[in-house]
Amino acid sequence: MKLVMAVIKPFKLDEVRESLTGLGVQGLTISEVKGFGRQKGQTEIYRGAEYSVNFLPKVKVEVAVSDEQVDAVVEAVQKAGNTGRIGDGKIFVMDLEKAVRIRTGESGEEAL
Amino acid sequence: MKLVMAVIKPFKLDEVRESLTGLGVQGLTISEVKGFGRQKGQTEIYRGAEYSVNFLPKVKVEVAVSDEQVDAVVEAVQKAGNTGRIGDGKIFVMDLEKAVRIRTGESGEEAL
Amino acid sequence: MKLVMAVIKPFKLDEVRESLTGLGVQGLTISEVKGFGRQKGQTEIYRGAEYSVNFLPKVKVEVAVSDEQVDAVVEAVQKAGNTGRIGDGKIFVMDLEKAVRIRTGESGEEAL
Amino acid sequence: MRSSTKFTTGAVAGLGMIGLTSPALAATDAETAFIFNSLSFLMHGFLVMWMAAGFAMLEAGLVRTKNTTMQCLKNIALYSTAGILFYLVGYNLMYMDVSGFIGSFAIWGADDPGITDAGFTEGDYASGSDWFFQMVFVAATASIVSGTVAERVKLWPFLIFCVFLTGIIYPIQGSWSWGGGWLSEMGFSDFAGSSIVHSVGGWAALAGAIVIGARKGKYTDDGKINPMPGANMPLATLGTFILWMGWFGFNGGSQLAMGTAADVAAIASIYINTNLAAAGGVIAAMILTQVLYKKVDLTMALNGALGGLVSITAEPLAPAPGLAIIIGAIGGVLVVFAVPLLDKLKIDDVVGAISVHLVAGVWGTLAVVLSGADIVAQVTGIVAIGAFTFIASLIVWLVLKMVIGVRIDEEGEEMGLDRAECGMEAYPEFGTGSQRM
Amino acid sequence: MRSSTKFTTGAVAGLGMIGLTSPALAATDAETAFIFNSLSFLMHGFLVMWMAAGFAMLEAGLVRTKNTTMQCLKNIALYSTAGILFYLVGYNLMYMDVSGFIGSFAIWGADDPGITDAGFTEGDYASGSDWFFQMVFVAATASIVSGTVAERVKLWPFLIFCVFLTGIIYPIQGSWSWGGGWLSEMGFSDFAGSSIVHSVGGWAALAGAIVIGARKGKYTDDGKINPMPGANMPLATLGTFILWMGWFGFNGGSQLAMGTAADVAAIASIYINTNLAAAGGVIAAMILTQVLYKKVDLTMALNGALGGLVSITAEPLAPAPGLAIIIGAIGGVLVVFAVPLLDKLKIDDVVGAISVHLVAGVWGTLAVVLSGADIVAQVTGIVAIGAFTFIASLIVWLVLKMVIGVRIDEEGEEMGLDRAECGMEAYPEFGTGSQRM
Amino acid sequence: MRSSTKFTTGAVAGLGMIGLTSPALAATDAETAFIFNSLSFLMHGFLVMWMAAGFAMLEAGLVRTKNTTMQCLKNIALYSTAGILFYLVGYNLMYMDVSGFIGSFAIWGADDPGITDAGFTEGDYASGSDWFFQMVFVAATASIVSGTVAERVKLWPFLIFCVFLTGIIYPIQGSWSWGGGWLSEMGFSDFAGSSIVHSVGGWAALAGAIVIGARKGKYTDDGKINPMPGANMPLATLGTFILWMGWFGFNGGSQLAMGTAADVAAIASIYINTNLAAAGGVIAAMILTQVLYKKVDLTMALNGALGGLVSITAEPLAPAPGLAIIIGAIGGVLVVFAVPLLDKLKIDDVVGAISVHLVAGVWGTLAVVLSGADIVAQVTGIVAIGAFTFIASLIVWLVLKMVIGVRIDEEGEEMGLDRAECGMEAYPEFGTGSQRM
Ligand SMILES: Nc1ncnc2c1ncn2[C@@H]1O[C@H](COP(=O)(O)OP(=O)(O)O)[C@@H](O)[C@H]1O
Ligand SMILES: Nc1ncnc2c1ncn2[C@@H]1O[C@H](COP(=O)(O)OP(=O)(O)O)[C@@H](O)[C@H]1O
Ligand SMILES: Nc1ncnc2c1ncn2[C@@H]1O[C@H](COP(=O)(O)OP(=O)(O)O)[C@@H](O)[C@H]1O
Repeated sequence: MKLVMAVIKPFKLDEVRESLTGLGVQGLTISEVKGFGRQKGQTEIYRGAEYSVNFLPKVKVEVAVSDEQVDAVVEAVQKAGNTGRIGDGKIFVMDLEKAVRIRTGESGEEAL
Repeated sequence: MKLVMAVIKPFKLDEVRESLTGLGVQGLTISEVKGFGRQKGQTEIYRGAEYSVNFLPKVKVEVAVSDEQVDAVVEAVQKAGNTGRIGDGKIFVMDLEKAVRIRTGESGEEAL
Repeated sequence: MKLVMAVIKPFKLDEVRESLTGLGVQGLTISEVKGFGRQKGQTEIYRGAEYSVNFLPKVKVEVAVSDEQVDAVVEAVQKAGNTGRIGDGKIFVMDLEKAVRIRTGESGEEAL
Repeated sequence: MRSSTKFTTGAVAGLGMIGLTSPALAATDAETAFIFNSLSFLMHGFLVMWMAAGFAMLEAGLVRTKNTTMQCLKNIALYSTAGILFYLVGYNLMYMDVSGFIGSFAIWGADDPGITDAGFTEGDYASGSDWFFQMVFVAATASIVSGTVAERVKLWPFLIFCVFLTGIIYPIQGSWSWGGGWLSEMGFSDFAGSSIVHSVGGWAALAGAIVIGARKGKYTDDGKINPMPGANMPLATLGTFILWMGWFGFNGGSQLAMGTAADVAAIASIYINTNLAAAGGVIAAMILTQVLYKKVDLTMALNGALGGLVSITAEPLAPAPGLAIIIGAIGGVLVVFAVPLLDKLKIDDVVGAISVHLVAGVWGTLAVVLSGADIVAQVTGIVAIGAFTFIASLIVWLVLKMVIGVRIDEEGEEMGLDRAECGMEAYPEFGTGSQRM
Repeated sequence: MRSSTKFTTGAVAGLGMIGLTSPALAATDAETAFIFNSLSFLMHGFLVMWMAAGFAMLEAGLVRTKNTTMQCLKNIALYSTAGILFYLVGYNLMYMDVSGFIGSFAIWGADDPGITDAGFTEGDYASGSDWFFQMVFVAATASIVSGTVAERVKLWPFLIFCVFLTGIIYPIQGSWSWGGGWLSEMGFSDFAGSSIVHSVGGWAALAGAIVIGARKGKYTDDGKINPMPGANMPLATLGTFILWMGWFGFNGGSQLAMGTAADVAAIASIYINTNLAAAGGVIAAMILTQVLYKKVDLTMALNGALGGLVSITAEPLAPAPGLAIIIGAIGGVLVVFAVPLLDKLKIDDVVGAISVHLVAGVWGTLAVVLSGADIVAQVTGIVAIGAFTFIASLIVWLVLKMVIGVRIDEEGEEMGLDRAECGMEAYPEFGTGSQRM
Repeated sequence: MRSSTKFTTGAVAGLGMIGLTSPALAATDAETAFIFNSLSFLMHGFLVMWMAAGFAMLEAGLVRTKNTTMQCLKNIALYSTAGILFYLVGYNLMYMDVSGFIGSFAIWGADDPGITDAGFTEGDYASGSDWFFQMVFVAATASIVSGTVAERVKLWPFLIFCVFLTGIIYPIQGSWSWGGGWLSEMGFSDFAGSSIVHSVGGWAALAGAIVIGARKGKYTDDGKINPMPGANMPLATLGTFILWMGWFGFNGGSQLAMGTAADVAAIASIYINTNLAAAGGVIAAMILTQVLYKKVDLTMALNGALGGLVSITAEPLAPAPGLAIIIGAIGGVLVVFAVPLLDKLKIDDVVGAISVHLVAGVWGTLAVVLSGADIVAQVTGIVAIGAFTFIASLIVWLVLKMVIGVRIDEEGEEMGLDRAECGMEAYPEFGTGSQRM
């Protein structure tokens, strides 16, 4: 199994989720993150003083998938998350040694 | 070493933490996440219009453990996090190549 | 490639980011987490009743780097994040199988 | 000042006032009455001014965080604009030399010939106190609009609309009734402005909502409504309580006098009815949402209070308290039904202002018939005021749309008006704010 | 109206008023006095009405986010309920034909025989102005209860309790003193209601807290107290400032007249004492928490202000300002000690309402002895009012518990009343809100 | 009471009052005038008291979350302190037996010889009503300071400073003008306190900011300014609306009388000018920030409102409404320029209080020249009040710094005053609060 971790633009979340469920993915976990990268934040002015926001809001999507699914999942996220503009984010894939469903204790791919 | 990452129901956090410290785990890191899965959110009504909440609040627990401890830790989390009802969450185990304690620079299992 | 995940003290974030960009790191992702460990929270009093805060605010920094860079990155984080006082946090290194830039679809080290 | 309204709707009190000056033994003298009357305008005026804060908090609580700074800004800006415009144009257009359909174009100036260096000779109230009281009313009208068109209208076009609304549209229709024009001659009765203030705000808001369109994503193509919950419920609650408090000024001050026992007794009755109508609106909205949705919707309870208040505003004096409760409760019920109805029509009213101020405003104006008003006059007034305000507003909105655009671009709407137009987050350390870490 | 209270506790002013009408040369005429008296009720009445917002904000700030929508809803609902019930039953039960222990069952109606079409003939104040002023008092009583039982009581049972409290319990005990009944004849003196309003709210809250039980997890089996910090301190601060402002109305209006120089001078003294007692409560609570806990607890400072205010309420006129500071400071000290004491007794009072309103209310009623009241009468009043209110409240709570249940189920308490009963989050984009991403 | 101010700046109204008592036919009698005058103090006094809440909310909204509890605490504590100190020392130092440069040391006591058991004989107003009105002014001065030195000053040293400011510094300089001392004899005119209240607060704040130093990280060594955005914009907006409302009391009550038609007409003019000056300040600040920064800065619009209000405070009666708009607009413009200028000087003023109260206060005092005041007297007053207040404040701050320290240690500043000194988070479930999970 693999753990796919994608950092995407927040407003792309619904599209990414839908494209994943379209592939039969049953679950995923998201969290709020901030990203620093090539995309730079707007310069803002507060009471006459300029400042720039270094970290931009992003959403992290984590989804555990079977080895067969992983390529399709990566592709789906890459497509759904794409706007073509800088700051679209990254997809990272890591090896997942074990997965357990807390409710039942099942492990392996059944747990996903 | 392994990194155990568990997604659990928020109100189970205290029990999970206690069962881990019971095993001698010295530290762990948690974060707020939202989960999408088999468990569906309540349908709410706001000013006469229905809507459903797709993502439910969960807590992610990350704990780095030695190879010997990992099975006990997974079991402890599975037991403490279990309510038997849908949405109890998952436990994922990944390989951890290196761990460093920032304060001392120690690495390996002493760093945990 | 490797994924370096560091849990640091929040007020050290700017220093850590700067030391990483100093190494040529182009991007990173951070998130708000809470840590439980050797460092204990202050005991507070609310309306005459004591309570202790178990989980302390930390920041998690995740940065994907090439295999050559990883040691320098770990060292940089360890140095920049260090105050010498308990609770400085940890650095964890995991193997990263794949990285994709969503905007372009590039993968591997170019994607970072 | 609203002379003719007084004679039309405050007949009993008005007669009382005339009668009361004769019995010399116990009567208030003329200067004392002058002070009382002016004090009523001032005290009730600062209560109505306070409603500007109420609208600001209500709306700041019912928009999403990314548009909250802007909503605060619009509210303080519109209140400022309304005052300046009413001074420059509005007051005299509404009250000076009203020919039937319109007053005169002139800057307002205080005029108290009865106060000379030798002392007080005659007069009913300080002219400035009346101006102050009337001014805070027009601001309320503009506040209503800002709630409906929130989260997508651009700042400056909105303020330009307010210039026309508070300087031209409101005063012209106001001249017909409170200014002594044709509607007042016909017998149209609207004590404190269910129609003249509230439904006017509602009509202007409706025109705006139509021209500007719904927020992106509010209505999906398959007919689904996508709620966008307000970000701060205690703020919305605070706003409602402020409005409730201010309404004692709104309705109580509209007695336009406090210089006789009969007047102050009338104000007392007005306070009671105002309070009980709001209470009726709250309880009705709560029971109804419990029955309809199995949960009690706080925002509907708040809107219910306001619906009750708007309903009683056209005649807060004559009804017995029991009737006031019923009039207010019906107002609350109407609001609960109107909100989803507007959604069905894809009219996107962020805070429910059209339901509260237009729908309950029409109901309140009709309810004066229960206290003896002429139904034909009431309907004529509702229709005439509505048609004029809606069409005039539509024209202003459309011209603004063509000339400078009224709506923020998609990207700006997505990131929120706060960052797009103000460069300032309302809550930078909360939620997804930029200053959290 | 509170006629007998006036004679009992406002003796100096009362005599003054009678005396003052004689010297013809400079005296206010009867109609002017009528207007001033009515105006006092109205102006001070809207200030007391504003306290409803103060309680709402204080409580909304001191509960956790998951129960905040509900707390707002309860507060606007109870204020509405109180008004309607006081109209339907309460006022006449308290003030009309009080036989000693109870008034009569009847709907209230305005009665101003002295105002006729021919003008004003006689009268002290508009009867409606008095009703309005009394009505806002009863709402305060119910607000007190809502704070204590927050975060676990179900909405509708709570409101039903308020129906009994504001329609029956409060008026009956009120008839004994302000209504001219047996306590007033005995010489019991409670100027603006330390006992009659505040401790009554506190007793009803105490009965509720006992019947409903503590919040889940508040007290652990090993005797530990588990604080559940309030979610929004600025809101709690705002609520306290609102209450402080409203208290000028609460105590000032309780002079019940403003038609003579002596009356207005008395109101001025009352304002000063009210303000300084609150100030004393704040400073005392701050110093005490600094000494006891090495940190200054804002919520205790806020409670200290309220403790000071409640303490001075039974006699805000007679004490010199210096004494008022001391009375208030003692009130603040009592609150700081009472809060942890109640926790030790496992009585879970979310906002400290019992400490503030009951404990400081009893102290305030006793402190009237310093201004010459009879200690036996005071103690009798405290005990009688307390026993009656506590027992009656206990019965109502217990019957409600048996018949429909008063407490949300465990799951609902865990997820919060906002989602369980309102289906609406207070801050959907903050904290763990559902609308953040 | 501010007798000499009255004669100096309220000349027209003052003469009117004297003249008006003669024509017997329609004039208010002496007791009625007494009541009206006292009522004006009381009613306007509770509005000014309400400004304490305004400052609290404004400041709570403009600091960061980690210092919000402390900011709330400081505000309620300083208001309490000001009242007690003004009672113990301040009032008599300012108003009793002023020798030219100082009054007398004594505890204040009410003194109404004209009210006897036989009734009213003579008097202008209840002495307590005047005390109450003056007391709420001194609290405003202290509130100004708390905003500037927020986020780093320790609680108790700050409160000790407030003791000196409200008990000694403010009263002494106040005795020179309102107390009838040398400045008033010179013809210095400051109707409601642009200098006497607002710039005094501003000077004391400036001294504090210099002695305490900027917040850590605010100014970097390379000359960069690092904004620290306020955490809660709706709260800051609410605070501004509260202050705006309260200002009707601040300026209106400073007419010091309401017992004649001329007085109440003057109060009406004051309300109008106060309102329009604020409106002018808002609009000017909005347009200016749009032009300068391409975005409209809400906090500048709010500061603009306050700048307009401060500007008109020295003479809110004489100018025509149009001039009031302009005076206020200039105030708003000055604020927008002063804020970044102070930052350039590395004077760290968290909420912009120096720009609003000192800069616009000086401008407002000068603007009285437009209404006929003597420029030499105005400049003398500005300089004398400024020099005395700044030096005296500097001394107090420096002594405090040496003896007990005024600034929180670095670690405490980093973690925030709320946890360091109060042990209590303002929003424990929001942002990075400890109670979120
Ligand atoms: N090396 C990295 N490690 C972890 N996260 C990264 C890394 N580089 C970029 N990111 C994340 O991806 C986001 C987008 O990256 P950015 O360089 O701005 O644009 P792009 O993805 O278009 O190249 C960043 O905001 C950050 O959250
Ligand atoms: N494939 C997955 N990858 C990552 N997280 C998952 C995955 N499936 C489920 N989760 C997480 O686990 C939570 C519980 O899953 P769910 O399917 O609702 O119930 P259960 O764990 O009982 O099967 C989800 O809310 C989500 O956070
Ligand atoms: N085994 C672990 N797994 C994951 N996170 C850990 C672990 N141990 C510690 N941490 C994180 O590191 C932080 C610091 O650890 P702590 O034991 O307090 O101090 P130190 O790093 O100085 O030993 C903790 O707050 C927690 O977030």
